[in-house]
Amino acid sequence: MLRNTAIIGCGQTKHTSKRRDVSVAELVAEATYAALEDAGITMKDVGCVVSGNMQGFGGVAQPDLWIGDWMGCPGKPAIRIATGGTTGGSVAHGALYAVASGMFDLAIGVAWEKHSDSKEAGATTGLMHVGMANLFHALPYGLSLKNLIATTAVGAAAGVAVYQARFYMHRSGATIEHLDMVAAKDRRNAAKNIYAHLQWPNCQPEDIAKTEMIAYPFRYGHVCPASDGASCIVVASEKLAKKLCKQPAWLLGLASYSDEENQLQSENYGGVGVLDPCEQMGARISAKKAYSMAGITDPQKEIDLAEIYQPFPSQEMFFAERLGLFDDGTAWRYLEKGETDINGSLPTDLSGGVNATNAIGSSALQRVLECALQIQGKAGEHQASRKVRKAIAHGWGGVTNYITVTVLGDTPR
Amino acid sequence: METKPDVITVNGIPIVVANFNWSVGFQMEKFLKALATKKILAAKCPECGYIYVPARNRCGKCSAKMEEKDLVEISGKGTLVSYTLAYVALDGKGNWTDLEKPKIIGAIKLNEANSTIFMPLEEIDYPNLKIGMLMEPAWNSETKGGWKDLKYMKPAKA
Amino acid sequence: MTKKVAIIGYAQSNHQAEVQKTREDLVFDVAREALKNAGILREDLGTVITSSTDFLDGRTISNVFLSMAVGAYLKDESKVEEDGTNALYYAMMKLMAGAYEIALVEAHTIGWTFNPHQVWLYTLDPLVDRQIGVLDDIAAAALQARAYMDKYGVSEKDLAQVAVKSLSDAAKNPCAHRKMPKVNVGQVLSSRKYYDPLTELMISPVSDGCAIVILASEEKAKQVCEQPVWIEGIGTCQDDYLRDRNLLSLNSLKKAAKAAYRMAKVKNPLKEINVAEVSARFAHEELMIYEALGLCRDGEGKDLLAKGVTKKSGKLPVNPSGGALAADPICATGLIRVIEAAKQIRGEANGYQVPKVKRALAHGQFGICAQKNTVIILGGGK
Amino acid sequence: MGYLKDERPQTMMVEGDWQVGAYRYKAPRLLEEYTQALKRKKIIGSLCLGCGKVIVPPRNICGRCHQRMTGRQEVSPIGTITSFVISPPVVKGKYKLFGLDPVDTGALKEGEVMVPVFVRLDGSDSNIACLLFNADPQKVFIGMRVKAVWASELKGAMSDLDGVEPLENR
Repeated sequence: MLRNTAIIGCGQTKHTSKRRDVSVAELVAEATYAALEDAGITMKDVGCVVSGNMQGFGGVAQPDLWIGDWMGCPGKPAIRIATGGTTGGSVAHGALYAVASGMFDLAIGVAWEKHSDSKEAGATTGLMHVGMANLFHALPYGLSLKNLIATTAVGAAAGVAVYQARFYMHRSGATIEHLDMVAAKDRRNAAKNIYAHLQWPNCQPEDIAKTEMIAYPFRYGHVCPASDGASCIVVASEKLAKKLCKQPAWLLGLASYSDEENQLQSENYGGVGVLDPCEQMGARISAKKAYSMAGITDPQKEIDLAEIYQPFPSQEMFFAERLGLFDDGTAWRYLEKGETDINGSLPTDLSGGVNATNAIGSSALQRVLECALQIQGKAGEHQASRKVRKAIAHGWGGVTNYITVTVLGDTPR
Repeated sequence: METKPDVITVNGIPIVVANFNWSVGFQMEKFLKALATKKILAAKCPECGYIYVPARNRCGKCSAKMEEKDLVEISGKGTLVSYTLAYVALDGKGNWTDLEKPKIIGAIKLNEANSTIFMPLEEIDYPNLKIGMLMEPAWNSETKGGWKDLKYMKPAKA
Repeated sequence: MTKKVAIIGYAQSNHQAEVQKTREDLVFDVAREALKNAGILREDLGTVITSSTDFLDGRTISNVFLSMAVGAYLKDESKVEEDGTNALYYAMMKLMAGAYEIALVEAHTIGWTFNPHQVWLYTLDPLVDRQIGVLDDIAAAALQARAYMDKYGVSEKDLAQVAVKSLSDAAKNPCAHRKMPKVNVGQVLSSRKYYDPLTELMISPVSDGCAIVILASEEKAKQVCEQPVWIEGIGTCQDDYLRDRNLLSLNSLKKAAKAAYRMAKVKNPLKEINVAEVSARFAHEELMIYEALGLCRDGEGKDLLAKGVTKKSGKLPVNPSGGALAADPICATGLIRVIEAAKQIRGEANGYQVPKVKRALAHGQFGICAQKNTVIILGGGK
Repeated sequence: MGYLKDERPQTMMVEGDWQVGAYRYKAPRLLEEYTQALKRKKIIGSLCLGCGKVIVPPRNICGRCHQRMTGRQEVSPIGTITSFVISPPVVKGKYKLFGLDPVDTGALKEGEVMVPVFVRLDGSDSNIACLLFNADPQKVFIGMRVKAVWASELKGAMSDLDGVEPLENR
């Protein structure tokens, strides 16, 4: 199986809604060179650059061709990976595989998004384009405008997630109060993470409950922001990791299984056969594969920390279940007991997660990066109170059908 | 298995356009603002000495950081390294349009910098162009602080 | 200690200007054919890597609706943008790491969807070069061609010769898009002028197409395939942005080739390689590629062509399939080269087979003036 | 208390566009089949002869079996709500689609509360998304039985299937 590989350096930028002080190239360089500094290496040492973002949001086609100069691409093998929301997770996998395959001893994975480069608010441009072709197709067939608005736009950014939340609540018995609790926890955690976007010190569920209802069960306070930001990880082979780093975050397992597209329409406006978008078969299988690589038999006992990709609070709960961290339908019970808090038994999204910071291309890479920081003990104020030995980083994207799962640990396999 | 050509063409809606406004960052902002005063700023890498136009904050050759102190003003004169005659142009929507009067495009390696810039060439006929010619910028009468302030490049007067 | 990887199956579409299929059907049909060619089932796949770009496909997350068509349902999946050879590179990493046994690599572009040359313009620095709109990929290539011709005394006729060689060879290739068995230099020179010195026939056509390659680890390949084609060497490299690059030589290709040759232990490519399939989007690029691949010294590409070394009956035939000048579904072009090279090794290139091919080279590129290059050395036998 | 603010200096911006509306695509005639059936108040889906799944509206390829969905199957106009959303009352100027305000265009009425639902029609293996009419939003539940509401004039268009309403209202 894979040769031992570890993350030895992490870098990220401050995330905020508009980073107008830098160009997208400079934003990327900020994270890249922070990671190199953290790892104690220079760009000359790097063997391979894996990068990615969602180009529709930035308006530049294949931006790595232009901004490659800012992340050390010239003269090196450079691969661009983009898979929608999972872009960051896929980039992390790319960098990890580059080293695990034995092709390179040092690789970096860089992911970014600069939403403010788009004139349309938030992520609408990019999200619209996912279905643009389908929309152009359906309009001549008399798609009713009312239906279109009702089905796509009621939740504005929420999209299918709002239906997904309803599915989950129905299945598990979770209520809107649980969503408030997750959102409050994430904003509270984010306040301790200097790089996070939506920071709200001591935020309580009651504060979130006061925010405006967008579409039941989602309130304004539940929804992730659209952030500008970049992140970067440095991946090294076993020999180099031991030489360069006191406590590397070792790769134990990784997988990215995809399901059928879940967002109602397939290519050419056909239906899709996924009846319950919170079932997430891809996440279940990815987790199973990653655990088996990592030699984990009982994730509920062995995993100490989770970084879950949760633009919406319901996702934190059901993805934790699908990843095998809780039994199906029980995540909210652990939430009530505070087990997912910083001092709980399974601290979840101590960075604030995607719910607090969402630079789409970079979001899933940040999950991996935060797990690495926790294992290295470098998370600072949001370091978990328990010792983190094994952590799981999750990403989802596409139209809720792509999953990336990465399991990291404090000792090599 | 081959499918029968049972497909239809779906056309987009031309008025649907995605608009962008890219932030430029401090080095580039200084560069663009200098263009408004008909000045060209380059950035010289403090490590390897490579000189970039437009000015920027990170060296692609040696990864060194560049700051305001590394900005140098250059004349804009340069050597023609290549040229081409455009018979067609893209209209922004992906269509080729034939140009009534073909346009000359040149690649100019700036004399006081290492970068090559790409500009329209005027005030010279195509057959008279020679690689190695000295070129100089012609500015728009009204400059607004953008790359478009440079109108074209023309042969430099000796 | 690295593991060996082999190509066990492949398929490509009939590349054409406007394919009468949906994107989904195009990919699905080629995927079925590739699985059949490899003699495996969809269920046997371990990982699926696709390659396409959002701007060319006109859809954000361009792979998302294709996962089912390509066979990635509940499979490990990822998308490497840009050229298909980069996706192959990533798939190979996954196999070499030992995570999976069989990988499917898919690449497609429907050029008809939107003029790709406009998309190349969108890859330029948006703060500067995209603003003035004088530059696109053809203009940049024309500038490169002119500088190259001026430096090394290459004439328009030499470029036309490259096009004649490619387009007439393509006539035998059933999958090629632009087939012109009787094309001559005059015809190339008098075709529609885009940017001097490049005319229409010196520029790759805008094609719709899809290519799929199935890879397997050493043990698996020996188990399921009678005639695996081994990937003996691979190298890839990116160059600087256009402004800060030496347009006169393809430096990133030189580095990529060096890495691939080192891995495959190739010392003298002209002697040790029997056939090469290269992605030359413009006629002059083919000459520059000869030089960057080390087949001749800088500036001697035209001599290699003139001496007939690279023609179908020459010592090292280049692009007997017609190459990218005959069909260019952008993201798929590199992968098509891999398929054509593999076909040569297996002796399947009916009508354009080069005799006794033991080792073949495939090249893929992406970016204005070939900014990113990948070189793959394929070998046959055990 | 509330969100922390991040103030930082700004630099100028340079503008540009991406002509996403200039793209064109190839699509199968499946939607035509679907809308022509709607004109006859019939809802059809595609049937996979491999796994037997019926998908509405019809799609071309079953990825599970990796084969074409060659069968066609009519499904019931009656189905079950699998998920739903309750919108807040519509406010003019709050949301725009392609720069058009839905209230101005007459698509929605000011103050209207919409209930978009996922419905699994009997005999199908997929959800369709549409609006629920003639129901008290507070009384909607998952598992509620609903039936199709047809447009007053059938034109062979997607809008022929206007939405759904509770079955017991009949």
